[in-house]
Amino acid sequence: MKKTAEIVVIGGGVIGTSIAYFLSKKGKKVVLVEKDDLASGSSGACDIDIILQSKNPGIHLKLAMESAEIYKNLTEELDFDIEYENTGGMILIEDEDQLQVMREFVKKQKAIGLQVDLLDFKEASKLQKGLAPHLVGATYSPQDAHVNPMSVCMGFAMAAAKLGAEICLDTAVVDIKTSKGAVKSVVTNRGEIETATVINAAGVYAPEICAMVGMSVPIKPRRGQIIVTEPVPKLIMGDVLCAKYIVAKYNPGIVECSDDPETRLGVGLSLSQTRNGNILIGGCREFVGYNRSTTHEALTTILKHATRLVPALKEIHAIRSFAGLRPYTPDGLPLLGPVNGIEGFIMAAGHEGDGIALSPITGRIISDLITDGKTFADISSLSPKRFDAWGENRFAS
Amino acid sequence: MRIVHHPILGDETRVCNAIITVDGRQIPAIEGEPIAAALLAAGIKKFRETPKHNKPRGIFCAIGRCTDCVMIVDGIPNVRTCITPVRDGMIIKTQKGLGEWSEAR
Amino acid sequence: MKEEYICRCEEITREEIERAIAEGATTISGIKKRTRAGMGLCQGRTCRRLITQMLSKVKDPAEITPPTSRPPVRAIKIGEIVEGEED
Amino acid sequence: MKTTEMAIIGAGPAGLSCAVEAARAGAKVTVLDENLKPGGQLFKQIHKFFGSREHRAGTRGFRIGQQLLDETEKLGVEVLLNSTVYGLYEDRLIAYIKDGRDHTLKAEKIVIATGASENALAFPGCTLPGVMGAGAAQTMINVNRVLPGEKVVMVGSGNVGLIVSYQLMQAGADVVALIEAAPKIGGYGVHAAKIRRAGVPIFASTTIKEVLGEERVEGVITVELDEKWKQVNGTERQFEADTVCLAVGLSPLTELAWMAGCEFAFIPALGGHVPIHDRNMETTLPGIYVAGDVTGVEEASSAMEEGRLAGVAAAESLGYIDAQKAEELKKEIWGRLDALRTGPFGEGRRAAKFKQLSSRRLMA
Amino acid sequence: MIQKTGVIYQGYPSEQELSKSPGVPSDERIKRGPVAFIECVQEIPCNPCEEACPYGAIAVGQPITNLPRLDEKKCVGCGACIAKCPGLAIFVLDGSEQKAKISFPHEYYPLPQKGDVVDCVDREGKAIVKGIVLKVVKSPKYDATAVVTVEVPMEYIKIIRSIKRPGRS
Repeated sequence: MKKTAEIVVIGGGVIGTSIAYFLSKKGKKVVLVEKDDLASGSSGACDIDIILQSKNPGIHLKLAMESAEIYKNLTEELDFDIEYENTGGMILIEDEDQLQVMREFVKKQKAIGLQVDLLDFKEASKLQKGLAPHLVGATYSPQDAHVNPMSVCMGFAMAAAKLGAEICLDTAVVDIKTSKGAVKSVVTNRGEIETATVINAAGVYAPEICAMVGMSVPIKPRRGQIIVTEPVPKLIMGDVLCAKYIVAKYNPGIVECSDDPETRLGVGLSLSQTRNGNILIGGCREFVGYNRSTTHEALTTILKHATRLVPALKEIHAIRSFAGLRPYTPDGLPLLGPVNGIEGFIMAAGHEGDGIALSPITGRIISDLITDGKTFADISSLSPKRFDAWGENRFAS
Repeated sequence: MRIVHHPILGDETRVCNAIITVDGRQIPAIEGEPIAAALLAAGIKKFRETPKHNKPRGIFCAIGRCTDCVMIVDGIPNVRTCITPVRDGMIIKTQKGLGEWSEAR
Repeated sequence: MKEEYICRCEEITREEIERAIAEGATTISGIKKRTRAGMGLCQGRTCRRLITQMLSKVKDPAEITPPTSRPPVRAIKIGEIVEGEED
Repeated sequence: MKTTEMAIIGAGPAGLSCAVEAARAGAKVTVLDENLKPGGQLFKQIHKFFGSREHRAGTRGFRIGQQLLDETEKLGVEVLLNSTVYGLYEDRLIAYIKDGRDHTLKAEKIVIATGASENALAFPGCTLPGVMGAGAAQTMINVNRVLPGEKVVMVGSGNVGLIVSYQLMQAGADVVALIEAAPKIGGYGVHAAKIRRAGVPIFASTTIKEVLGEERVEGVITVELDEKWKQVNGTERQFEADTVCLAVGLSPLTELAWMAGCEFAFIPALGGHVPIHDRNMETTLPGIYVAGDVTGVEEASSAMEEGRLAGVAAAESLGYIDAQKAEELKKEIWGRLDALRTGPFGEGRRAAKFKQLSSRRLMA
Repeated sequence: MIQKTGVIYQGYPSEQELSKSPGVPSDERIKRGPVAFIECVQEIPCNPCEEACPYGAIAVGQPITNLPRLDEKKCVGCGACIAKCPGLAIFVLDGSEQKAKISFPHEYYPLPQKGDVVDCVDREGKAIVKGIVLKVVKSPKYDATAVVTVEVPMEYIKIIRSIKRPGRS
């Protein structure tokens, strides 16, 4: 059966559901299609952190801060418990070199308006019990927070549905039809949907969707592995990262070619505790295609790193591990907005590990762009058009 | 209750050679038997209270899978008593919710 | 009448699971995401079959497969995992 | 990392039988088991087994366990106890914990013989202390020699429910009732007859409506079911009891096989999704075998035969048995397996097993 | 409660099922002296009874799911099969004298003693009549299964199958 929609959103993760919600709020008639279930990709296989202080000072941090503002009242707005908690967070620093880097990082972040401070070991230990004595300090920001990413997806989707959006699960997009350089319809395994606007929020699968309109984007899956512990009484104060995490995140080149598994796997600490008491211990960053298996090497390497920084974890039981694929982009920034050459085709993908943090703001930006043609800030640096040359080069090679 | 006489297995030959302390009460036990067995032998059926609704729980699967029988053993919560062997002098506490970590640990 | 718990670890009742199915969950992980059933200490090893039975009212049981199986299949003390074998 | 020719996960009847066959042929075998004692569930089976002489019929289960242990010891099989396998990774890498340390083991052939676990049942009051698996109660009375309660309501009339009822009485408890949701008794009549003449009433088409008590089981209210499995009001019965045992079937413990990436078939008669295997017990992944209840729930005798089969096949493919000899051995074992899968109780399993064996061909 | 008769409903074989069973001897044979009475009416894969009989009076053959067939001419009622049957389904009946003698397997603690007056029960566990324990045989060959013989009035020869568990009212 053929149906029509004002806008079709592809992808039922934190990005797609957020966009569906914000568009519905503006009165748009949205159909969201998801090939599996809500939160089945990266949004269901990630940590729970909304961390501001890990973001590069600049547009990245600015968006994260705007997003954090929306999160504060999102539970009420959606009338859905997304398990939001303003926990604060810290980045552990192991040596003088790291301290040097973090000092600079903090200075720039402060300039943008983030509340963040450098703590010495004693001050850090007061906030977080069980730290290893060799640490030299930590940065701390009271603005970091937690949510349950799956609940965020559910909350956005259900709120969107209440506003009239249609959420189609188990619905895979198989083709996008265009005519005279403009989107005409989206073909799914359950039928065709006529539309003039389609939003590609397919995360790591965004390149597949782009290929349907003959477009190429430099998004690639970057695997992260996370270990889950048994629920325990409150042990982790908020989000606890390590300075190495920041290095691993922004310097993919350094990580790949090392002999040391910790460096090669891009291991950096990411600790947080859910409302139920489970501690999530991450993580690593590997380019292994779409392989979502976990590995013994990553399990032991991540846990060794984590227990070196927070020895108290040793007494706790691990109950599960999982792997998720982050949609990596070469400059660490998502692709947001229209593309050249295909009218009505809008990108909203490539958030790598920041999808949760940037979910609400992405929904707002995309809905602004569609209804008003502009948004609150200059997001030209996020435009997919910045990679046009990349695409051409790629086709040339 | 311990089974002293048994038509197939014969009479019990082991003797209680350990004392464990459960919520402050000392009970006799056999080294190496699962903690849960020693508790049942002493008539203790409630091992913990659940986190959400504070409901009592005891032994359910006895093979370490269901995790219903977890208690705080020597200061560590979530210890599966059905597969953890008794050692003399163990301190065991009924686990309330997620339990608490003993500072002494 | 007492509650009828399906997921013993997370204390999730039959009603809650039925609601999740009504909301569109058709897989065990779909139920898990919506209710937390199967996310507890035992990782769904006790309730999985009961949930499968409930789901089989809306889906062919042959297609209801367990969520992806990942190590560790038993709760393992982290201190033991990091204590590697001696070479 | 440790290496071996053949790693067997699980030292129950299937795993030990497999080890014996393969080691006898000359293979280097390592058996891993998470328990302190090998034997799997055999040591709680204090009744005499059915079957024929080759199945050691008429011998009590725990004695069969001891015999198997003696054989493995004589053959020099390495049995790693207290070794919890927690992962089976790519490239046949087994990760396990032993003596408080992480270990890895790489094997040319892996046999998954992890057995099965008891199914749960939900009803109001199902989480009260005193409600437990029948197998759990059996472990308590026969292995740990502790009585979990004195007045028991047994749920389920399969062989497990019938046998454990009997053994609870042998241990000194009373079984006040055995209830069964189906309209007829599921297990062997001879097991039912034992507990009937001991005075245990069996109520068919009956389920639990509610278990009474706040802190522990104090009583049980049962209710009858109509042909559509709906509760019939007014048919309630109340029993004074301190224990409820659930014997509502077993499910294969297939996690490691899923993790390894084996293909599965859905066969309800065997307990749901079961790994597809061929007549050598090899799964769809070359070098990975399954044996015993993990392939579909049956009983100890067939588990032992499947273990032997896997042992012979793996030893053959390692080059320790020539093709002709292996063929003879396998034929004998299949003959015994087929015999176990005959009669009104066996035919269903035989058909189910046939379906499982054909699944690979269907897939191809 | 169970309405329908038969082993799958009652948990023990009905008169009709027993009358058709090849393991059940004729009334005439029971009157002549001790003889095995095999209450095995389902085709289960099991044959230790066949090997247990030193006189070759019990045959299962192939396939092993065949019901055990009693040759009542060969059977002398020695009772060697009683403790061998994993299903505890073989009894020895002796109707040759004034009172009936019934031998059955017993695996509960404590064992009754010779001379005890005990409550004898039917297949449903109902106490029907008092009986006297004539014999309690234990043997290493029986592996913890005792064979108990009780004496009851003749009319109960096909009814009494066990005794009340000791200490139970």
